[in-house]
Amino acid sequence: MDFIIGHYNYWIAIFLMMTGFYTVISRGNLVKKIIGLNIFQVSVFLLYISMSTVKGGAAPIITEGVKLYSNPLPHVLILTAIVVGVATTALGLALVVRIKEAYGTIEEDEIHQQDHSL
Amino acid sequence: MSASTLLVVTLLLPLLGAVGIISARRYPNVREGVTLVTASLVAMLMVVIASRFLQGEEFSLSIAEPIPGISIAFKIEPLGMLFALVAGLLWIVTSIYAIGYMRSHNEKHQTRFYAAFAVAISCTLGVAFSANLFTLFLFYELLSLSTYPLVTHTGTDAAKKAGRIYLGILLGTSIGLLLLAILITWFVSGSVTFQQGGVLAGKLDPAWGGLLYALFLFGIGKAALMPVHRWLPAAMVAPTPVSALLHAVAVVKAGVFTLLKVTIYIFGSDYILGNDITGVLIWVAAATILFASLIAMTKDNLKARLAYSTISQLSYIALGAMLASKSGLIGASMHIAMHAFAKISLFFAAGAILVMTHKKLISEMDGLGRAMPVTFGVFLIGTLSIIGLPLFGGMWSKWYLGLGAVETGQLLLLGVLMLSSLLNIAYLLPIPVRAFLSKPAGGRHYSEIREAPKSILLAMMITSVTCILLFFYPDPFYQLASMAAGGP
Amino acid sequence: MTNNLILRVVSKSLIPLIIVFALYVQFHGDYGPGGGFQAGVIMSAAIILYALVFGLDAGEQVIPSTMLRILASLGVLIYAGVGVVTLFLGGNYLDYSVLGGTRVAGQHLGILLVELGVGMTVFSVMLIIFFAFAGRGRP
Amino acid sequence: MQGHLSLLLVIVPLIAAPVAAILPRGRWSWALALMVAAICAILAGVQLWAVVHDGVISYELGGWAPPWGIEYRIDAVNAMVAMIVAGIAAITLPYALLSAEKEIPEHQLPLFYSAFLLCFAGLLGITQTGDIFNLFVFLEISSLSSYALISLGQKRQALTSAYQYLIMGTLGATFFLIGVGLIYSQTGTLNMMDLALRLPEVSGLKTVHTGFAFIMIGFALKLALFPLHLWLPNAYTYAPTVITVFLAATATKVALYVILRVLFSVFPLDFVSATPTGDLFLLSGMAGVISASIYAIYQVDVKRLLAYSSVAQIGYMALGIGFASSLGVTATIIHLFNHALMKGALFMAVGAIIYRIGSCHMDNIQGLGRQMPWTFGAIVIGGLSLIGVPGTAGFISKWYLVLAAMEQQAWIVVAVILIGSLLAVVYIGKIIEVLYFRAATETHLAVKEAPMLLLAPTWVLVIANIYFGLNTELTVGIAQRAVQVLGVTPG
Amino acid sequence: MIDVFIDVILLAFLAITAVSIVRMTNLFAIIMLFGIFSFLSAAMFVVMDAVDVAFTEAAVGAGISTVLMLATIALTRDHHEKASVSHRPWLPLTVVIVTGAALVYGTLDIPGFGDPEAPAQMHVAPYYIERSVAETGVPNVVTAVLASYRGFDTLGEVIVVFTAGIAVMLLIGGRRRKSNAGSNEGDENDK
Repeated sequence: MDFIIGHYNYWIAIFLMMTGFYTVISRGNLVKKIIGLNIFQVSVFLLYISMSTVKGGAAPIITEGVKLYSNPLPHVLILTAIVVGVATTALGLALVVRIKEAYGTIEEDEIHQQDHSL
Repeated sequence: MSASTLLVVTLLLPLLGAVGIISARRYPNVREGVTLVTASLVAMLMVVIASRFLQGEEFSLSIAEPIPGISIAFKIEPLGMLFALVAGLLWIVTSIYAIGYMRSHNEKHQTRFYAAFAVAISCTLGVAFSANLFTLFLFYELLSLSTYPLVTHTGTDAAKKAGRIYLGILLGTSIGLLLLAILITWFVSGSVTFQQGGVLAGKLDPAWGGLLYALFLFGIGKAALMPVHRWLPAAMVAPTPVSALLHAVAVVKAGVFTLLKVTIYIFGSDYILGNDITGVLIWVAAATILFASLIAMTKDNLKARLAYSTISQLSYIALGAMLASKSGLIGASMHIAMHAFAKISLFFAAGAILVMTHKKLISEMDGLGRAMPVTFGVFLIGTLSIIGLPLFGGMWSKWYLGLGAVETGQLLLLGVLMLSSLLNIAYLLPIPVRAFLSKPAGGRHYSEIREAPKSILLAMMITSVTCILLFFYPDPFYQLASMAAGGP
Repeated sequence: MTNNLILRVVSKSLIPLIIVFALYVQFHGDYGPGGGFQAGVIMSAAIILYALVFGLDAGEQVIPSTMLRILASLGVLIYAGVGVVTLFLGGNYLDYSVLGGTRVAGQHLGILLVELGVGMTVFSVMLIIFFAFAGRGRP
Repeated sequence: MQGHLSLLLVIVPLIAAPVAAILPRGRWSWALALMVAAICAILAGVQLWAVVHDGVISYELGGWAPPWGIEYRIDAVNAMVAMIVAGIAAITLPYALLSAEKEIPEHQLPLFYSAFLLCFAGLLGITQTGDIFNLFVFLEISSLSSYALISLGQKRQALTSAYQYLIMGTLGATFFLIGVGLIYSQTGTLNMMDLALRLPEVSGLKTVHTGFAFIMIGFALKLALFPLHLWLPNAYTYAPTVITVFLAATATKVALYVILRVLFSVFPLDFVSATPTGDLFLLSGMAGVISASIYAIYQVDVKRLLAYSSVAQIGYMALGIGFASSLGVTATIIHLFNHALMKGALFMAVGAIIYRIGSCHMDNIQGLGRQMPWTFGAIVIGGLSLIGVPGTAGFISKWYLVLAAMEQQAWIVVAVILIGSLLAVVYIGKIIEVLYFRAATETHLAVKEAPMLLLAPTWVLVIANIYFGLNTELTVGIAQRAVQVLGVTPG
Repeated sequence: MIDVFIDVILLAFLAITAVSIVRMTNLFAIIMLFGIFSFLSAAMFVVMDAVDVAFTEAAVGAGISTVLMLATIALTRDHHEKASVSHRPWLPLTVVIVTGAALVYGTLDIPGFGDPEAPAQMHVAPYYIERSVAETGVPNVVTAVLASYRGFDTLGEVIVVFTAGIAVMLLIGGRRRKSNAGSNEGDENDK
């Protein structure tokens, strides 16, 4: 029981990751792929933060009388990772816009048809 | 000039020639001039080097060492000297012939032809002088590549197909088997340098020795042993001078030469004899001799017949190599030279006939002899030398091969040799005979047909006369051959 | 919707507040949650809101795109520049300690500066991206 | 002081990038980029020299001692890779001027060169850093910029290829992130050397195994290791020529470096050898060599053909890793270097053709070899090197690789390598025959040889191919040094 | 216990949102759900005492990303995903299941949630908490680590943002060109 209490957090995070991952590799809609990618990444962030939490620990802002803080390092890493994530998203969406302009669709298989029907 | 400089010059000269040829592409006469000058210079250099070498001078040179222990280096030893001498002397003759042929046949892309030819010669010399397997392999490959444009010269689809077979088999066997063999040699013996007595003795379990030798035997596609002989008949689409280069001067000879080198300087005859490495493989050569001769008989196309004759003749050399006895090796080495002069005469003649009469088929050549006595005279001499009758150089090599067979007690092989000589008679002799004696088909006369142009005639005469001279003066070839075979 | 009076009035009064909040987040990052990145995002949100309400062209007039490009580069240069300065002051790259009289003072100043750089770049890049997407749609 | 050098190697292009972005003219940005690349090449050279002579360089960023701060840690391995990246960049940029002006609209050139510098800086950052998360950050810098650069290709497929690469690349990076997280959760550190110290005691844990697997998969994606290579052919085919040259010669090499680093210096050897990693690399290597080479034979677009051959070449490198013997890894590192040379030269030569006729489709380039002899020569020599003909750099790598295979008695691998070379003969022969032995179409009879500015860089690489085929003191010497540093057990 | 309760509730909501995102095909709704998803995860971060992360996630995930996605579908003008189950679903499914299984396997001997003795909490992190105020004078440890101890990462982060800006300008900066250059000519060379 303790084991489950201690781990369900990770497992749900993993479940979320996999839903995102699945969306990326199974869906043909370019926008949806990117949304999936975002879900994947956010869930990875959850995993990290789960690793950083300390029971009874406070947010890592030093204040009088507080002894226990949660681990600041993963927070920093994830802050960076979030930024990387949004940068990727912006770039990906920009590509989608251009693809739409060039092909008139954002469905993968239709694009393939166009390229190979040539 | 110091020994090493002489070596460098010899290797670079043909390349410079190629550059000159390309830069003179606008002026055919200058271009051919360059070819002739370069060729004769090379020939002279060969003679000079040979004489100084026979006086016991050391020629060696190392350029680079890409991998510790494996260097691009040259060192002249008797066998290489013999091969280089043949190639160097025949280049000039071939060039003389080529000029006449290419012009009267007005071929395209003559510049590319002469340039590639020169490069090919340079690679051949590289093969001849190489001091280790690595260098030899390098130039062996370069030779295949530089002769590719010559084989596909006419640019027809047939030529392209031939070219593909040519490169396909030669590169395929060399990369797939020869390179592997070299790697294994290096792996077991830690050396790929040619040295008297070989490098494998004591390093390689004889059980594996046979396998390795087989890798070499079939890896050296240029030696055209069956079943890797297909490229040679395919390549006959090329212009006659190219065939001369392939069959006599450079390519196939480079093949059998490599085989001899490997036998003598990598395996070492003692190792082979001591462990009966080639006991089985030798029959591949024997079989090739006979089958090739039989196939030759069935060919009506003159060039094709000559091609198969070459295949069987090459196997003489392979056989001699695998006998690995002193006489056998001498015979094999000498046959490089003897066959070269004989076969080149035959091809020259064939080319002359083609140029003047546009006839390819033997059956159409009845009675031509009266119209072209010189040409067929040359053909006859070549034939007799191939057969190996006395009065012709070809006799010596066969003689020693026979001795070799006897030495090693392989009387059956002696039988093979004799049988094949009979076959030679059967598929070569009829050609000149019918040309001279029997009447032209349909009883018409070849009054309109004349002899080939001067330069062609000249070239043919030189080679055929040499065939005879070689009977009376087999030195220096004999001397070199016996030195190579490790004798006095 | 650009001619919806209430919206205009509300946003007119809202935007300054957002900007103030952004500045607070920017400079209070040392003590509370927040910092250059969040501040940049919020600040850009203010402009985006403005552009949404008063139209894209109005938005672009507030900050022309060349300006944005320069700001974005400037932010990076400030951050990297701080590092270069520390190099010249004999420290390792981004070792702020050498910037001030005391280690701590130096660190404090350094952190302030780089957060500023972060804020600038994030702010302007967010706007660049927004204007790029929004501008693409125009006839 | 050397520390500062190693730092500047990354910082100079990093600072130059924003400047390049705000310069008004394409040519100014180009000049800046060229200058930066030249400086970096020199710095990388000095760094390599320093490392080889006085050992490892360590530099504490922000003056914080590792593992609390980020550390730059340079030994023979990454010094060599940095040298490749910087050198290739310095050779590519002169080539870029004309090629890019032809393929990229003028008003985009400043941004183009800015992105190029960012990609360059990112790759250098990956090689230099000793901190596994910092590595992730710079990985993303190089990746994002390369997505953008690829999307600038002239055909619309460039967009889709860039998108495909973006998805694959981001998945790879996220996998890597997951792996790092799991490892961190058991070691509490991100510094590679520190990890190497602390991993042995926890190497039994499932978490560590999973983390290791995810890091490997993540970078296998980046490396385009068969069968995760699907993004590579498209990306290389449709990207602007300059970018293809640069990425083909550097990006995969850097990814390979990371794999080597993680495999041999971060994780303990007994841990790795306990996992099936080696065999997996062997399998994927063999499959990659054969299948990709066969694919290459059937391509009709020369750029795409070369792209598939790149996948095959990556397979060779994987084989070397798979043996996990010092000889094998030596071979891999040598090939890593040589392949940069040959692919750089080949793509540049092809680019010269594209520059002239705007295409490198087999039907359009017939007989061009006669019109463009120097370009053709470059392709021939580059091709020979790719095949592995003696006297070229390619032969050296193959030689060591085969010896490594023989050492392990892995005769199948030996066969695969030789077969791979034969297949290479076929696809190179195909290009050469089309270029030289087919008659040129009337329209192409007017085509001139490519301009000097394109030929010179190409031939620099071509000559390098021959030089490093004849003199291998540098390559082999450094490779063996690198293998010592990595601490691969002698086979 | 109460925080565990909140925890579970949030996670449950997250799971529900994620699944419905996978299942739905209306892009507009999907994007809205994604906004909610990242708000929920932001809340999750707060629960786990990661205030800065929460703040950023809210501003970026729920803010910027969502806006960009909306802008995109506004531009591409199709709000419906083709129900593209035509792709063999079993292949991705197996991949996902294998990956997930591997991860779960990996978590089996990861220290329990919130365990203060976990190695992650022991080695490097304590140093920051103990020394940051003394060394940098910044009470917000996250800011201290972000800007100073790992300041170089943050420089990299800024560069990433900058790169994104450059990339977007290269791709869709400026007005849309009438004919998408290169989209049509030259295509005859692709097959």
